[in-house]
Amino acid sequence: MTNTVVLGVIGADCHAVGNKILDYAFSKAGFNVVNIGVLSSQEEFISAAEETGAKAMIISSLYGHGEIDCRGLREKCDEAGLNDMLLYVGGNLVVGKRDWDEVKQKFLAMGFNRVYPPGSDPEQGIRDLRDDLKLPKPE
Amino acid sequence: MTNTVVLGVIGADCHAVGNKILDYAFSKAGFNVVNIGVLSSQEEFISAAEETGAKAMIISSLYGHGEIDCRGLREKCDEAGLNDMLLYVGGNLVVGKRDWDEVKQKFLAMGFNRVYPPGSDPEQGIRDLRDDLKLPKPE
Amino acid sequence: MELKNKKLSMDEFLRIRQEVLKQWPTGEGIDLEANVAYLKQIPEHKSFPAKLRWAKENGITLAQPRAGVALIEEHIELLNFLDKEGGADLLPSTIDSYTRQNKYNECERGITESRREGRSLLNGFPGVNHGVHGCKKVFEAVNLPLQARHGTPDARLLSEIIHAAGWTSNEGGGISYNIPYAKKVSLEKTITDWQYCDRLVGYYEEQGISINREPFGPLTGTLVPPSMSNAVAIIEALLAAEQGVKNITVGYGQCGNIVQDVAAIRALEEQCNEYLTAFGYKNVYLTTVFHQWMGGFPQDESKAFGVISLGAIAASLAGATKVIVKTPHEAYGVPTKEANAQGIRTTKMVLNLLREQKLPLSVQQINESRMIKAETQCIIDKVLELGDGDLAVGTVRGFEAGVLDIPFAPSVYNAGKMMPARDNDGAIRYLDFGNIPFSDDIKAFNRNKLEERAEFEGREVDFKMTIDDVYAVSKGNLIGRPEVETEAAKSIKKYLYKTE
Amino acid sequence: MELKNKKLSMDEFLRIRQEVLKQWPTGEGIDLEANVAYLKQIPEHKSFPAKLRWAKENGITLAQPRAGVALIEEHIELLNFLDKEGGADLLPSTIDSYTRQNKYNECERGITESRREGRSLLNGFPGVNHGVHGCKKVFEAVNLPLQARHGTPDARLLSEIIHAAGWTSNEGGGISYNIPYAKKVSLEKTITDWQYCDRLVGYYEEQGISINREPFGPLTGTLVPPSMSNAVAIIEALLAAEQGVKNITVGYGQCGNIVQDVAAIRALEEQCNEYLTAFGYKNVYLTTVFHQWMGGFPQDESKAFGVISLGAIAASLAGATKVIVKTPHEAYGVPTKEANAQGIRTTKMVLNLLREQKLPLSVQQINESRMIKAETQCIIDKVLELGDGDLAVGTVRGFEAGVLDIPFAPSVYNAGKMMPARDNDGAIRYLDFGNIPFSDDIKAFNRNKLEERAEFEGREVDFKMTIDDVYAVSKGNLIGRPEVETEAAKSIKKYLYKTE
Repeated sequence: MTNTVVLGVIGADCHAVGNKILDYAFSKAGFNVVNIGVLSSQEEFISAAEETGAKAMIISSLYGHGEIDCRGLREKCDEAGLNDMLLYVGGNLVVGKRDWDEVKQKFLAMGFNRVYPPGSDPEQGIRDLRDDLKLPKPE
Repeated sequence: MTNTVVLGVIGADCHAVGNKILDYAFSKAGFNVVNIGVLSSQEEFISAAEETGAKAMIISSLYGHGEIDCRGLREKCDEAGLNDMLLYVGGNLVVGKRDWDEVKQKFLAMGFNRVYPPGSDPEQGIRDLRDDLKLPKPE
Repeated sequence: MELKNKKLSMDEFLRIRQEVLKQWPTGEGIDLEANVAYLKQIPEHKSFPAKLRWAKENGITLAQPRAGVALIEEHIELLNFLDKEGGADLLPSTIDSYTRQNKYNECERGITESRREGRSLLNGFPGVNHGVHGCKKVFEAVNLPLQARHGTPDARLLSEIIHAAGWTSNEGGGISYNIPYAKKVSLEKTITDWQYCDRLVGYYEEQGISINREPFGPLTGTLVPPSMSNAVAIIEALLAAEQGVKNITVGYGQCGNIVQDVAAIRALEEQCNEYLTAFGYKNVYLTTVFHQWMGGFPQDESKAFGVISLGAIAASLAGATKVIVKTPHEAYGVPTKEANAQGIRTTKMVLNLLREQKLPLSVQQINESRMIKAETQCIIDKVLELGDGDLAVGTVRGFEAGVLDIPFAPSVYNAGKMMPARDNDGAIRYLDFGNIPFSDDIKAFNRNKLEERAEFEGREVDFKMTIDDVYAVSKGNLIGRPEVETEAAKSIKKYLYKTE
Repeated sequence: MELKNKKLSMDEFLRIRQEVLKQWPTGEGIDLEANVAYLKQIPEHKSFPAKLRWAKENGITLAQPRAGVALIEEHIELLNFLDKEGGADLLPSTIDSYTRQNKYNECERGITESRREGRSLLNGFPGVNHGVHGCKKVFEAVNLPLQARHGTPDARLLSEIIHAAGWTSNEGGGISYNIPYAKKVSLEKTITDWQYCDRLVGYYEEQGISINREPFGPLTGTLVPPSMSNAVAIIEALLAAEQGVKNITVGYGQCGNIVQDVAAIRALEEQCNEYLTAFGYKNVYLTTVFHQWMGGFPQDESKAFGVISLGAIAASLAGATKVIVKTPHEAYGVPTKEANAQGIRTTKMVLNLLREQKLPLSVQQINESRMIKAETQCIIDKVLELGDGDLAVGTVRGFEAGVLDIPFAPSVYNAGKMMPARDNDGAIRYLDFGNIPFSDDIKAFNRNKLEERAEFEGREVDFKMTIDDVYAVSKGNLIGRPEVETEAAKSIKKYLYKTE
């Protein structure tokens, strides 16, 4: 069975480069990537997950408003019955330079399973997703 | 009558560029320039002035030790009977960045007639020397 | 209304105009004749076209920063700081993201909150909300020509307002402010809307007032092959000229290989002039703009100064008419005004040192230039063919067909099938051609160049190269060398990463 | 002893050596055989010749700072900071001014006072006073090859000490560490003394230990025409080779015109190799060093970063083996270690971005290279003629005759009759030939170039140009344009000084 993930850039953010690269990397790693692209709302993430039976959302935010844009997503997932949805988020999540641990704790508290700083290697996310989904290690 | 000036770089300083340019500028302005060059001691300035009947010493210091190198020059001139000698000094006179007014006052107190910051135009020195020697303005 | 590359009649223009001016209250009562009178009395040193012409005639490269904040007084202070402390030659007003999306209500909130908090909560200057009065206040408080720089798919009202306020240049175009900046806005819509912006400038030209238009050259700023961005720039220049625009600055974003950069911007100017002539557009005064590195920057400011300087040097050696300046804060987002001025001063120092110097012609540059022109021509020819001779229609169909294809663009109207990568000298080549209709010679040239690199690195020509290249500059290199590699590459990598 | 360009016999060498080692107590007991044993076990990554060879073979330009303080521990900390935080590829130890004058008593006081005050009161590392033990401590505490950089007319004892301590490179030469650094020291003396330094290196070569020697290329660093500094560098390379030196780095200081800079350093390497071959010196491994701008720097740090970057770019495009790095504090004298590291990081960023790129050959560069080589040959031919075939004797007579003549040099043994100035492209030309024996063609070429500038500026070819050029870079330009000028120059000046 193929594992489906929803990939997108949340909010009013049109940074597409990282999105294309995550698409490539997760697809190549064997996931079925449903890429809803840039400028995507929470609602668009949820309906894409509902329609495709996705097990995880891979969310990017590069323009600094990630905190506002991601608030309440876990609750909306629960309401929609997407109870075990894995929520991954990464990028420049807040405005300006801030302590990374603080940022990470904030997003973990918001119900995210994994939080990545800017410049993270997509391979790390893929390894984490394999672990979280209890998939066998690739050869 | 030609007015003679002694020109040189004082102390253990071998910066020759400004020296050559001052030589050119003062010569062109009609002064008889006795250039004793770089690495010159107070004694060398004084004997050059004695030998040539110079009316002024134009002293450069670029390496930051100007304060030590110039100390006591006025007194030595007086001892040698060079009582009305005009003493001009300019360059990077002290180590590091310091308030210019403070530096200037220090050198005026040491008996210098004119004190110039780094990057001064030679023409300014020439105008001042003409004034101090009460020479007519050039056409 | 059917899309067509044809100058809007004055009647059509005025009909659309009535709707445009209603989009927000500040549009009310903007009077073209009054604007003409105002624009006619602008002194020459504040006219964008005049300064560009002077620079081009004297072989000077001008420096222009990006900058914009929410409130008028703070924006004026910022611009004058960049003039006085930075030495900027041309001033910008970078427009905020809400205005770009025509969300003027949100701008209003942003302005109110910025006043309350005493700092800008918008990432640019909300020109529409400040209206002609506010934009004029800015223009009259600065001493240099002023340009709007944004990323607005529908910039019609904004264009009306800024030109009425004496801003004599506007950046953008129906392709370059859509494909890299929007997700679902159709090209029919943006080309039509930018025809309006261009027709407005054409109207002023008819009244004897010269206003500059600048297609946005770098597009996504991420490994765009020169021929692709040149094709888009030339198409937008032709679309603008059709509407009566007479002063155009075509742009190009630094790739990083100096020979390719110089060849590309020179080819752009030459080929654009050729197309303008071939299409029968006379008396168009063409200049060029070179954008310093638009991709990811290193976080370290000393390294950023190196990237900025290299961009300034390439712009200067290429003889670009102006250069858009980055700042040492680039990796962190919006810079302070001090950092912005630093970037300008570094750039100006380099421009001054190299003022008398251009890159001398070499065999390499001639070949690079020929290849860029040949590739560009393939693309434009096919676009015209698809449009049955109509450039606007051909552009829409060209994107549908993937003949025009911008790497890493967010728009759903972009095919995204073409993939670029650097060759072994750092020049950007086509890795996957997608549907771009190149001749076999051109395809072979690109493939061979990438195979040279692949052999050197001991790996296959593959999208992994593209990914490695995207992040290379921010990691301190031009080319994204692989993890596993040949002895030669390993030896060099040992050096490059010795302090990491 | 009569001056002669002839390899010192081992007996002569050892006889002089006894005197040299007595110059200061730290010379006592330095044992050549023990040194050989020590030098043989130095790991390859700490050998200067090995790293240079690796760089040259891989087409890499290495970055090396200048740095030195009075005390050993602080000096080690400084060097490791420049390695770890700056990314230096090669380390220096800049030697203080007292040591350069062999005033070891004053060094001793400087060391004592530096200890007491907790800061360096010497402007470099007093290598002789610290002795082999101290210099070895430094060498063993760093992880890169180490070189002494100074300006010492008589560096015999210093050379003995540093090489004994594992430092595998020494900068200097009988001309380049005399004419720009001394007032009344004869060339007979310094050439003889540097024959000793070279013979010492030759001895180690005979024992199978490679040590690098680097004539100091930039000389006075002030508008030195490339052919004059190239002539001196080639003469010093030949003098060193005669004494058995096998690893030589010839140097060149940035002029500012990229084509001239690239042509000059490439010409230097080619022509030096030709002379080495013609003189019968086999197996000399030649590399090059490019010095970033040695003249006055702008005070503003952003502008300084621009100057530094331009130097890094020219070095890289020229393919120099290493580049000597300036810092953003250059205008203020000795930099902090942080500023020093910043200069290296900016430089390394540029070097990494341009690693794969060299300046492609152009007609302009070929012509420039031919002219530099022709001028250089005129000078060296005449020097040989004056010396009746002996290069050392010819050098002394060459300076007496003004055939070798360095602008703005302090030495009384330098004629100072030649005057340089920039042409209208910023390249350095001969304004007043003094007694330099150029052919009529060469003279006409130089004159025409300067007349082009004079016409542009609306003034005569005159020493005033030279003066204006000396201060131009620190004021923000390459060429010193005059106060009164033609319309064209005025128009450009209006731009250049608009923010002044």
